[in-house]
Amino acid sequence: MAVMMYRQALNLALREEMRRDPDVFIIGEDIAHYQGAYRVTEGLLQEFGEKRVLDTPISEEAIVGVGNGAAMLGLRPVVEMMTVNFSLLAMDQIVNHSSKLRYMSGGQIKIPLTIRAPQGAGMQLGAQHSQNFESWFMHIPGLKVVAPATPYDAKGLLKSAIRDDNPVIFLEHEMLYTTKGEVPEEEYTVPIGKADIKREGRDVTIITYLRMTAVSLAAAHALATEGIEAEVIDLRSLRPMDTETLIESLRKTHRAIVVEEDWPMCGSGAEVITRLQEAAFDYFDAPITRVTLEDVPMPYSKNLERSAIPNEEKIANAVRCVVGRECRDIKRKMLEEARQTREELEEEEEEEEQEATNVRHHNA
Amino acid sequence: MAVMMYRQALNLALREEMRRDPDVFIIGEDIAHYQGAYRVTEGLLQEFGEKRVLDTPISEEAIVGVGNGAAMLGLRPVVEMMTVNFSLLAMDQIVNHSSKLRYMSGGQIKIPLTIRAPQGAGMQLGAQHSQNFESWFMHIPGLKVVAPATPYDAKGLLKSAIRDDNPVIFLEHEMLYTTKGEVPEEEYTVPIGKADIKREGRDVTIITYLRMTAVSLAAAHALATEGIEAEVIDLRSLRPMDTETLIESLRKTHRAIVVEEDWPMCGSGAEVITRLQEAAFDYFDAPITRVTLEDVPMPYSKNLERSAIPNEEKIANAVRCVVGRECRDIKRKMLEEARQTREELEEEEEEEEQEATNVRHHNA
Amino acid sequence: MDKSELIEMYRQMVLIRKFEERAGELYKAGKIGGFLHLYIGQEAVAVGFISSLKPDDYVISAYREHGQALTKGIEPRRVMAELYGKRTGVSRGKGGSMHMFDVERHFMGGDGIVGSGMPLATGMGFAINYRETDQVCLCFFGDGAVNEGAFHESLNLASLWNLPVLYVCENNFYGMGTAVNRASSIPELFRRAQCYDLEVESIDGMDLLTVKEAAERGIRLVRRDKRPRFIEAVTYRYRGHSIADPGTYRTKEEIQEWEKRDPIPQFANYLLKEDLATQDDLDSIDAEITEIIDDAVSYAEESHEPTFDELFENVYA
Amino acid sequence: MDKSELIEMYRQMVLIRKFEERAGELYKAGKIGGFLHLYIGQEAVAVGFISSLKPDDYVISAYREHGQALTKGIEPRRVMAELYGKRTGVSRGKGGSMHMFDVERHFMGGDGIVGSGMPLATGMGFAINYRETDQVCLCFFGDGAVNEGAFHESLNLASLWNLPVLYVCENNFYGMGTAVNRASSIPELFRRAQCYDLEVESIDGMDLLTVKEAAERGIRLVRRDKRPRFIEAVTYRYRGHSIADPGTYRTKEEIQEWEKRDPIPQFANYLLKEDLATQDDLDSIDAEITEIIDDAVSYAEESHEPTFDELFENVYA
Ligand SMILES: Cc1ncc(C[n+]2csc(CCOP(=O)(O)OP(=O)(O)O)c2C)c(N)n1
Ligand SMILES: Cc1ncc(C[n+]2csc(CCOP(=O)(O)OP(=O)(O)O)c2C)c(N)n1
Ligand SMILES: [Mg+2]
Ligand SMILES: [Mg+2]
Repeated sequence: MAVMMYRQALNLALREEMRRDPDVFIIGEDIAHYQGAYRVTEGLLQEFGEKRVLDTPISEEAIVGVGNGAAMLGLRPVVEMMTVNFSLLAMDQIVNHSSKLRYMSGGQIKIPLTIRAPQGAGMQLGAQHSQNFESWFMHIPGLKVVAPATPYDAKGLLKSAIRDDNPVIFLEHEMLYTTKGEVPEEEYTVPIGKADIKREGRDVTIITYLRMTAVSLAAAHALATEGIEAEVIDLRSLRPMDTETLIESLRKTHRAIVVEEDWPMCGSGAEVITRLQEAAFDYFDAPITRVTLEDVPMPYSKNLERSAIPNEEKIANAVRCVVGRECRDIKRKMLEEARQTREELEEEEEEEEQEATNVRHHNA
Repeated sequence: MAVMMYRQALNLALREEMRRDPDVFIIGEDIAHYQGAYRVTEGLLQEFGEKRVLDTPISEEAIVGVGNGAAMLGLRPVVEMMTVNFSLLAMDQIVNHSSKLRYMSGGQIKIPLTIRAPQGAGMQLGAQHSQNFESWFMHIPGLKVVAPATPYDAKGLLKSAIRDDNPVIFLEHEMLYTTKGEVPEEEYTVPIGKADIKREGRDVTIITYLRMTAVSLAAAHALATEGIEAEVIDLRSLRPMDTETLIESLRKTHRAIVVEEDWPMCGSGAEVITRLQEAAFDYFDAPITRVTLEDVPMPYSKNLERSAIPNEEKIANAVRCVVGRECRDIKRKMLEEARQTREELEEEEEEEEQEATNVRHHNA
Repeated sequence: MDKSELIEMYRQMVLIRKFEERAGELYKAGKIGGFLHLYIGQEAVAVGFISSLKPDDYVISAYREHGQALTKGIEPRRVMAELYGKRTGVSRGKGGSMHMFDVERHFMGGDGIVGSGMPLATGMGFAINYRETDQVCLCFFGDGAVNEGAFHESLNLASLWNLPVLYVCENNFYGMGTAVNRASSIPELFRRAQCYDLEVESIDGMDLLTVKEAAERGIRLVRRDKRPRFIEAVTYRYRGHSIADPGTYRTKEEIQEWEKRDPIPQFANYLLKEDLATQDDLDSIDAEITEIIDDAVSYAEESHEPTFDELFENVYA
Repeated sequence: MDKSELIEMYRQMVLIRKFEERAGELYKAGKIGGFLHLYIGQEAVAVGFISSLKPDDYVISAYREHGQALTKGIEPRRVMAELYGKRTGVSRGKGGSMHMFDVERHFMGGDGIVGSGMPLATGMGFAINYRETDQVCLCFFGDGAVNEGAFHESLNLASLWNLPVLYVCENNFYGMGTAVNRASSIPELFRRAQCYDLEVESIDGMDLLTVKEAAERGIRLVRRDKRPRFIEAVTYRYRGHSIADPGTYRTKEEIQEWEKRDPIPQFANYLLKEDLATQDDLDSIDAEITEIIDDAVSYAEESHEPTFDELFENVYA
């Protein structure tokens, strides 16, 4: 086992698959000479040359279109969207083409395309650069969607995605790139469609993925000190979703919450809860609640951003609620405090304004 | 009361709002001289002239961009996406701009923009022209999403949308345009955010919207003959969603299904179910199930398309299941029959192939 | 060009014309669903270009693609069966009029999204270079597509990366009901392709011999130079945008003017004048084509629709 | 132009330069988060153009917009407070470096999406015509944006509809680490705008007087003709794309060459040579600006961050 960063594991997966299959190539913005905005493609140009590692103009629609067109002729493109936020410019290619060309052609065409896209919040990048779109991609038949939480899964899933004969949306989290984990020296892959129990527990199930996996594990750790043993399931693959593993767990714990970094409405959490209440209705004793991003565009300000994203405390608190322990309405409390401070601030500001005008009059 | 078609009600709403407010204008592809692909904008060019009713090039991103830019300066654009499928080309403008400009500017900017988009399936238009994207738009804070089922609601909601100071995604259904209903002569609006109980019932709640409202009402009618009184709630407004009205109903019926024409994963149904199981967990006695579009791209073939979309029978059957009446696994049955037929067909085809070759040999 | 080639091209144009006329009737008779965009009037473009390709060259088009599909060699039977939504259709009944695919024949489909075939063609050009073959990709699209961002991004990338793609804009003067001069800041569309450092030209798309000559040259140069080129073929559609089209945006007179330049009679006269064919030859071609169409229709009629289980097939590989 | 105007423009350039230098330091000191794209080297473009506008003309830019925001008249205090994410910031701490807005001053924002400001500017041009005022909209974007579909769709529409928008492409030769000639099929970017039937020109963006002259003329003509124009301002950014930039894609020598043409010393020399200012005048401007920046920083430092309840405000009107 070697310990490496998430981005290094991704880099290694790309290298291995490119060595293994000459039909694999990579295109994207600043992935070659610049070595990738998040350095995931570092050194690939040097190893594989300009034929297989290409910088593109800033033309997202054409970039994915080239991926589709090349895949139609049997190549295995790996397309990088510098961040998922820019994939909004390529949605026609992804949804009207990648996901449907096979079906519309009656099975004649294959699209062995991998679209890598960093997403997520936490670096004060503001509303346009802090989004998550897993629920959008999950909604579309014909696409597969994966979202690894650890270097191990990142490497194994990326290799599976590249070998898959279908379009795979490969979501990475910008805050995970430098996180470390163990990665075997020897060749391995992680199958698409299998969830992974990252922590066993008997009292409650926390269902999550991507960056929220680590945050949930931290919460579970804290809860253990209160005698609550939480099972943490990392979905890893969002479409197809491994519902069986979730049901299994619920059969044991009878209680669950879902943690997602994305907005709530029509999100991945809603899908998980809907499947469970339909398939495991009799197993659970309390409603399954979701801990999500606040339902607002992401603000720039550090304190606001931090308070919008799910954290250890919110998760632990949500678990306490579903297992019937004492739990608080954190948000209400924060709002009360905030309104307090706000009033004071606005008074101050008025006074200053007043003084300013007085001075002006005096000078006049 | 006058009886008119859905598209006429929309046309009237546009006329009235354009007469009422000179800042309202309409742009889109073929809306002026061609009178609109679905004739919703018929006659508007003639009444309001080229300044306020403009045909655009086929440039969806720029069309919505012009709407945003004009809205930033205080105008009230009504943008038509010829169909929602093409809005995939404008997602950056809608999601990165329409929904966020106000927030990112700290409240300085208003985007009083209405984006009208016909959607839905049923006319054999194939995979790229039969989609629904309400769940995508519902996912985005900063947007409002409405989807009227009747001429009355279409007119009242469109007027509210145009007067609203926020970006409103106004979803219409291509199969509803020629359906008729009563519309008052006098001025009225339908508030955004209020669901409408289209049929009262005590035994079960059917939650739906858009074209599925009429289909659900038909199913409810059929169920009544079996002594099942279904309440049919038309959400009308998807974001914000009128959860209270749903909870009220569930408190009475204790059972519910959701009917949506869209794909299941992370769909509107998942959101409804998630809200209800959290807010009304103790009120319901059976899992809330969803009747949705099959999870596949839409095929062209008439019989396949028809069998992919929710219909009266599927809805009635789903209701029977949740109220504990005898219900069947319609899909399993259809699949068995199909496999049967398929085998026979493939045998025939082989025989023909065989004959053909025999003939060739004989001629040789 | 030898005589048989010329006759074959005539045959192809007649095949398209009669196929489309019949499809139009069958649509009105309720045998065909969805949208139906007929190619009537534009036959010389598909035939002139596609007849100049090698069999393993690629073609991609938009939703008005029956003509190109037939010319690339797909059996009329399987195109008609697709329009009928039958499982014997070229896309097994799943695509319909806008989505004809025949991968074996390197016909990479229709596409229902205006302009979106261009990035796909660009990607195919990329794959051709990657594989180091000497194929070319022929990409058809309409005048309306010129105003989509996809046009811009594709031409820039194809030129920047030296991709062997021939972009053919069929300027039939209307995008649905919108005249080209009401949609394009420059109505001469070849000029819209002049800011990507690639060769552009505009040709009379109603005269088969003109098209043929430009196509041969264009395809040869794309293949030789591994550089994209852009050709605007000025043509006209006689029928509505689709069957639903009210047609109020243009005058009868305008259509009649263009009918005087109908590519089929025009080419027939040439063949007769040059003694390349007799009226009998042409009549027998017409008769033969009519039989082919009749056969295609009965094949489609008799074929079975897809079975319910096929609904769930081909979503994933 | 009278002396005071020239001095004021010098002042503006120095303000931007010093503001950006300080911002860079504060970012490294962890006072500023997110991305920080500095405008250092490009000052003459913002100052030359924006100083030629009337106060009620509109400006929209991208994410490298501090210079334009300051030149449009936003107080350095409120720009700095925004970088600090404080509630006294011009966007109340919700926008940050890439999203400065001051609607009162008709500064319609930065934008974090490459090219996407262009459709917005086009819409503002539409609104100006709709309202029948004689305003113009000035739209800044980079060389990288030229390859986005938004560029193409916007220029076509603006030309077709005669919109009063001046599109200013700041060609600083790189989009992040990608040189313009590796991204654009034609590296002379004004030529990329030549297929929309509008006036284009390319100017030296490092020489304030050249910029000023082109700006005055361009803005006057857009206002008069109610027609869009396109100006490529050839410039250079001395700092990395953002603070994170490794900068391996260009040489020190290249940067040094461009530093010889630094717009600020260049213009200072002109002022001195022409006896429009003494070295003392310039020094006192420097000193005055330094005070303004110091004041802006302490204002930002002392300001309060947004309160939690503000998280939920401004989502809807
Ligand atoms: C992106 C997109 N926008 C709008 C449409 C609706 N639409 C279908 S065909 C068409 C006109 C296209 O005209 P043109 O490109 O000239 O092709 P033609 O129909 O003349 O062959 C439009 C607007 C579409 N299919 N795709
Ligand atoms: C649509 C989109 N794609 C990619 C990015 C990531 N990105 C941010 S800046 C940039 C380079 C833009 O270069 P240019 O337009 O020349 O502006 P400059 O940075 O030189 O001012 C890129 C690729 C983005 N913000 N938006
Ligand atoms: Mg056309
Ligand atoms: Mg640049």
